[in-house]
Amino acid sequence: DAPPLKKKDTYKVGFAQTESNNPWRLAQTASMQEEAKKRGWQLVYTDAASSAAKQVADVNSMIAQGVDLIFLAPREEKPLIPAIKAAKNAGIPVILLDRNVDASLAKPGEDYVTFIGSNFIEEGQRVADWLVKNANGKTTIIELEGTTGSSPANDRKKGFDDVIAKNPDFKIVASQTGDFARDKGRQVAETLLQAHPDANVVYAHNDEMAMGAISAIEAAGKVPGKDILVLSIDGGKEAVQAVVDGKIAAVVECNPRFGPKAFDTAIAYAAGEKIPDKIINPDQFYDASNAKELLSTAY
Amino acid sequence: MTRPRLISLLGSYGVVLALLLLVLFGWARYDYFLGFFNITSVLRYNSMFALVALGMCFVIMTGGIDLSVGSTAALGSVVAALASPQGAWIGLGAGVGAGLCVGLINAILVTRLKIMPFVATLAMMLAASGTALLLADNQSVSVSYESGFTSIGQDNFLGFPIPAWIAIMAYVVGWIVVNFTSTGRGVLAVGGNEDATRLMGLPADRIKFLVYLASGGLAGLAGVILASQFGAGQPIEGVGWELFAIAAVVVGGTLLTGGVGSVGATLAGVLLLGILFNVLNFENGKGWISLSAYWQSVIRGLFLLVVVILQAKLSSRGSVAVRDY
Amino acid sequence: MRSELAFEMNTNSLLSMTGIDKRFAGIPALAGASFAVGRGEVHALIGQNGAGKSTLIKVLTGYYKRDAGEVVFDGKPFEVSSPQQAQASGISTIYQEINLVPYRSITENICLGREARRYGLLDWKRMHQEAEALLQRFNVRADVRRPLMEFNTATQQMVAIARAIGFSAKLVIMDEPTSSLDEREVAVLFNVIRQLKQEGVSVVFVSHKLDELYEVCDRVTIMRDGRTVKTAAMNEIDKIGLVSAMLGRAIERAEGHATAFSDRDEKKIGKVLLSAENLAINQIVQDVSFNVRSGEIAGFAGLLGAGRTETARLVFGIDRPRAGTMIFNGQTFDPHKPSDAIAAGMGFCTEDRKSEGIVPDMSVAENMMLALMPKLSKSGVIDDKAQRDIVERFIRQLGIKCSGPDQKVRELSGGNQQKVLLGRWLAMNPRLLILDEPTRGIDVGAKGEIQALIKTLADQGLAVLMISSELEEVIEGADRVFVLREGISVAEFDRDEATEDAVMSAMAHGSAPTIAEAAP
Amino acid sequence: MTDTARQQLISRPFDPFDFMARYGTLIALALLILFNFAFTRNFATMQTLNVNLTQVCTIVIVAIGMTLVIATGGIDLSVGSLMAISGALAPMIFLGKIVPIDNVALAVAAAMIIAVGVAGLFGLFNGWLIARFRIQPIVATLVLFIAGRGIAQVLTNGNLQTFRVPQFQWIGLGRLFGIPVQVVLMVLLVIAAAWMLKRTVFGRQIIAIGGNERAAELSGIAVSRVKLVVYTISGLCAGIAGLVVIAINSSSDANLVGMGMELDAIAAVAVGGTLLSGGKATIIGTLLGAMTIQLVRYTLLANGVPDAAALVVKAGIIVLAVWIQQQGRRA
Ligand SMILES: Nc1ncnc2c1ncn2[C@@H]1O[C@H](COP(=O)(O)OP(=O)(O)OP(=O)(O)O)[C@@H](O)[C@H]1O
Ligand SMILES: Nc1ncnc2c1ncn2[C@@H]1O[C@H](COP(=O)(O)OP(=O)(O)OP(=O)(O)O)[C@@H](O)[C@H]1O
Ligand SMILES: O[C@@H]1[C@@H](O)[C@H](O)OC[C@H]1O
Ligand SMILES: [Mg+2]
Ligand SMILES: [Mg+2]
Repeated sequence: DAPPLKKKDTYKVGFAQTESNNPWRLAQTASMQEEAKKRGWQLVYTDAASSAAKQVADVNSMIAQGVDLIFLAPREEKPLIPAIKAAKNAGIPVILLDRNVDASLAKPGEDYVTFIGSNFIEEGQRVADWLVKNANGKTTIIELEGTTGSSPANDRKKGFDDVIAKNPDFKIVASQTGDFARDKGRQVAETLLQAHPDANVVYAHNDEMAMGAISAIEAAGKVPGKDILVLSIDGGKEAVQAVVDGKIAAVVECNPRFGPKAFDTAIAYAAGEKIPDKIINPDQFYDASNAKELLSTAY
Repeated sequence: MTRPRLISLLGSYGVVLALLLLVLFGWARYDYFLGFFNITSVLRYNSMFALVALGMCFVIMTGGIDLSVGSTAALGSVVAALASPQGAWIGLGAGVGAGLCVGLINAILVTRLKIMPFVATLAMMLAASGTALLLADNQSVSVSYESGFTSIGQDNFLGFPIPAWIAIMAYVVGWIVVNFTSTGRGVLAVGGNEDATRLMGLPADRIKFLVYLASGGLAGLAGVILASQFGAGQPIEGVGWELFAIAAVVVGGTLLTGGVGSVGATLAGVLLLGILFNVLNFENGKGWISLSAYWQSVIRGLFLLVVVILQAKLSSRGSVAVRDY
Repeated sequence: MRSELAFEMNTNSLLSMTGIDKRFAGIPALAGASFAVGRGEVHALIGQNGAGKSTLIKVLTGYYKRDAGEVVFDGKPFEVSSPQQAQASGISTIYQEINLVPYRSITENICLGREARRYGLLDWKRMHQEAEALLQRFNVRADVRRPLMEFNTATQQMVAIARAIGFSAKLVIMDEPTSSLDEREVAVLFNVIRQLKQEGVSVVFVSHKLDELYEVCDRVTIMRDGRTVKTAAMNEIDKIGLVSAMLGRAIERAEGHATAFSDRDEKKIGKVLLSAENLAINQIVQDVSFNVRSGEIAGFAGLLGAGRTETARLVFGIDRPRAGTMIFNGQTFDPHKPSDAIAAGMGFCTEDRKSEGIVPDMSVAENMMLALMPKLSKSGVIDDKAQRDIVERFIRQLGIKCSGPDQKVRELSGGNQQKVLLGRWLAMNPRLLILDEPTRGIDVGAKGEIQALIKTLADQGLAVLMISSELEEVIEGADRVFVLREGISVAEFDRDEATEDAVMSAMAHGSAPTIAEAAP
Repeated sequence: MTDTARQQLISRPFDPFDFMARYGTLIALALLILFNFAFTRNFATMQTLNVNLTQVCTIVIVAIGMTLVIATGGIDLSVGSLMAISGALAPMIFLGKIVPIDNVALAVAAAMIIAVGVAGLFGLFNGWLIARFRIQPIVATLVLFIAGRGIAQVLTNGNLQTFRVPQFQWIGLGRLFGIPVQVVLMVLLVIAAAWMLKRTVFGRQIIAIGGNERAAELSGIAVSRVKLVVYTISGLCAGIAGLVVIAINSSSDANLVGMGMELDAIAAVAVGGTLLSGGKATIIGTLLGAMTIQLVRYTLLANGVPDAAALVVKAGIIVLAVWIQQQGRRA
């Protein structure tokens, strides 16, 4: 079984972040830090700078410092397993945030307490499902992938592409990485729109690239939302505003505000409550029908 | 000992001094810093960088540079992971072999096609990374847990992490090669004055060839440890390793223009920079700088600045240290 | 026909090269050159700057690939593609530009390529001993563990020679080994050459100092414009004969003078321009005082390491003295960097042309204009026309052999590079010109021209501080000679007092009378 | 006719290697364009030109500074981080986060000048480390490579800054005589730098230092000062490029602006035919080099080459381009 957590007034917990190079990650970190401050817990924060290996080393340094519990946002499914095992051996419970680890190598309730987060594959599916229903004849798709090799990129592609494959009317004419970044997303979109003038849907794996794609569409003299549908994932405020403005057609939320739920889960675990294996965030889906009223609640 | 001699010694061992100071600082400031767990995990992790930096040190001593080490390690890890079901040794051989292949291409580009090392290895940095992604299908590749492959990275020998043993052995061999073999002296000579070395009748091209090959092989070995330590071949790992290695080598007093270098000081450089990350993590536990992760890079930059200025001041006063045995 | 000839040469010669062609970017450096060296023979190879001597040698050792021709060495056709192979086949070479590794120790520079081993590993102790022993043959005592760059040019040259001798070779090639040696060292070198000869080793000896050749050489081959124009026994040809063969025309030369510094008009010498008192920096320069007047050529004589170069560096602001004062043009002079000295009106032509002189990838014109450039510009923009005129004038005046002002300096022969550097400083029109070994590596013809030029400039009011290891150059050229010994200025001679004997004995034993008196 | 003039008249035979070295990058570029005409859909359009030119601008601007630095025998790894700093500072100023400025034009002007100026100062700092302490350039600039981005992140606390300020965004989105402003800016900078390198004393000094630093110093060149200026110019260029990037994107992200730019710029310089060992430089070459790399990127994307494979192809093309260059030099 996963190591227990003693009941105490206050804890020293670790939060091993993956990277800090995009607004989503920043929001997640901020949420964790705020929550720790609110509850008066000591937070040992590390940033793995996009390296799974460094993240393992980070977790090890938390173990060395003797934290009570570790919140881990694993960069990848497989390479973080040794970190989870090391924590378990040291008697420190681990709660996974936002990305999961390989289920065949580590089990919830046994090697770690639980996974709190979204399902990236499902996010891709939800976008695709929406498109299939609301395409209105727009069926030629350009896909802007996240950072090559990263799990949200792989999963969001898989979820989306699988649904599209079942609908022969739709065609993905180009799928290239935009590195989850606005500038790169824009440049890639500019090129792909030029090479595929018939494209009328852009599916971006995150908001940043979607915003870049909108610039590219406008620079090419087309109207986002009218000539070309833009679809995205994350659902930050800027993107939801774009939905309100009609520039983004639809966006699946992937809420980075993990703080409250993560800390509540830790307390519940210390209290001996039964924690489910997976706690899936109820993520919003924004489109023209609801964006305006939900704008204020977007992160 | 005369003063200039002392200063020149400090110049070459300044990095050792800095390392001692940093360790002392950590020991005084943090609980558990010198605990067994922390020491072994720092060594286990940094052994990869140590191997890569050793190869880099040799390349730099010839006046070259190898930017491809990071992606070569990534490629090595993927290949090793793919081969690991066949057995631990086969996985190891495959990973090192992949590294040697990249090293071989680097060597050919530099010595045969006469392409500047910076450009040649920059290109190979892209190519190795692309190949790793292609082989791995853009994802991490699980290693075999049955074949014993994971022992290489995760187990201990005589209470000490196996990767650390591997790194130490590599450094001992490297030290002997530099100081007690003609090839090693040739490495320094080529870096000191390639044209002269050629005219002196030394096989300059063969020496450079070997050096890039070695760097590739060591990066491949680091890749094997990466795969085995973390249980997966990781095509997108290794970003920035080359800069870490270059920094470690230079902090160790090796001249980037070649001709002067020290294997031992490179190891000290690796530990210095590696332990700095560890210290920063411990400092975060104190709650002072955890408010903003960004201060970490600022602090790391400043630290590098201080060490490098110190190095420069020390070594400009003493003359270049040449070892006399 | 041809093969017959080759066969004939095979039997009695160690090396024969025939019909050698070598072109650089289409321009021939060697055109049908031939060269033969007998066994146990010391063979001189001479010719004007750019005649192709160094190229011929580099073709032989495989550094350059020849375009045509045949080489037979030790009775077998000789095809090597690298100096390494040449060395392995028994040809050991000292190249013209000292080609060693400055960061590495003397031992390494001597032993690289034939290291002593023990249990498969390097045996440093033995290597140090070997290096020391080899240097001892040349009367050089130095800490062989120190990096080579800490030693002066002459010592480095000796190391290069020791290295080449250290290989048991059949043929030792020396491309201008004596240009940075003083007479004492040259004598030592010649002893070693004689020893080699006795051991049956052949030596090829390149030098512009024609007198030297008669001391050791058996035969001489003369090159001109990439061809070999004459081979003769040394005792069958006199100096005039050598020179006219080199230049390709008959010459009549005023006897009695070895240099072109014909009698100077002393009336043209003006007031003291630079005076230095008690300069000191470290062991190399401990106490040096001297002065130079406008229109005067002041010479520095001294043995190797006497501190002449180092003194010049102090004057030019490259290094800063620890003690002492300088007055230039009536004002206290304390340069912090070379540009201070240049601004004050000085020029400095260094002795180490490769590492301190030329910018190899720049053109002849750019190299020559490097110091003058700021003056020839309008608000920072280069005046190309004006520069071109000056450059072309100097190319003509100095007789620089190049394809034009735009040729890269690295492609010029050693002597011509030296002329470009002289041009750099002459173009500045300085008030004081420091010349450190100004005619090193320059052929007899050009040497005379350069010496005459220095004289003309001095006649026009230029003050010249000339350092030269060629005693006759100092004695005949200088109006006054300062002798330095172990970092101390020990003697000063006027033109008529400066006899060879007097100067030499001061160089060897002079003590500092002035200092001794001044000391409390 | 003088001797030398006569020798010059003796025409050299046509040397294909020399020709390749001289025009290698141009040939590579021409081949790429031909390939695209044949195989890439929708290539022969103004918009394609537009996309490529606007995308290559920032690399070229940074690579100009990099060319100068490399010509002195140095290298500047900090350019990407300096872009981030300038990109972080400018919006803080014109959005009035530091001190509120009412007049938009004034605020934008101040933002541009200060942001670029600060990047220049950091460049100066690089130069200072290199000239004063003789620290090897790759390490000296590694300091700001690491710390510089951190500084930009600390300034903004890592947050994305978004804005709509047309007066500022003019440099990224505006047009002058129908040509994108950034392209005009790039062309001006290229011309200025190329002219400077060829025709001015300063340009000559840069090359001399790269060719033989000691000889340059002994010829009276103020080596330290030249280096200070060169690294400052590199910083300024990076600062300008930072502004262009954020202007196009209507947002500034300290975490990502300029990421990886150092390698792109160095690759452009190398492909353009400038020796990385210094002592030689061609700004026009750098422009062509950057365009080649840009066009390779465009070609691979437009033809749907998978990203992983694209990396391998890109590597091959860089090697090929540099190899062609090198041919002439060896002969
Ligand atoms: N690498 C090169 N590229 C182009 N031209 C060259 C090169 N090396 C030599 N040359 C040319 O070949 C000719 C012969 O040069 P070489 O160095 O053999 O002369 P040298 O007889 O040794 O002269 P010196 O007495 O000045 O040393 C010269 O005209 C020189 O400019
Ligand atoms: N121990 C040393 N460390 C560093 N440099 C040295 C050392 N000894 C000599 N040198 C260098 O060697 C050069 C020659 O020195 P010096 O002025 O004593 O010789 P010199 O009288 O000009 O004789 P020559 O030029 O004929 O060899 C100088 O440039 C000096 O800096
Ligand atoms: O979109 C997000 C991406 O930007 C981040 O890197 O990982 C989590 C994702 O949801
Ligand atoms: Mg010569
Ligand atoms: Mg001297």
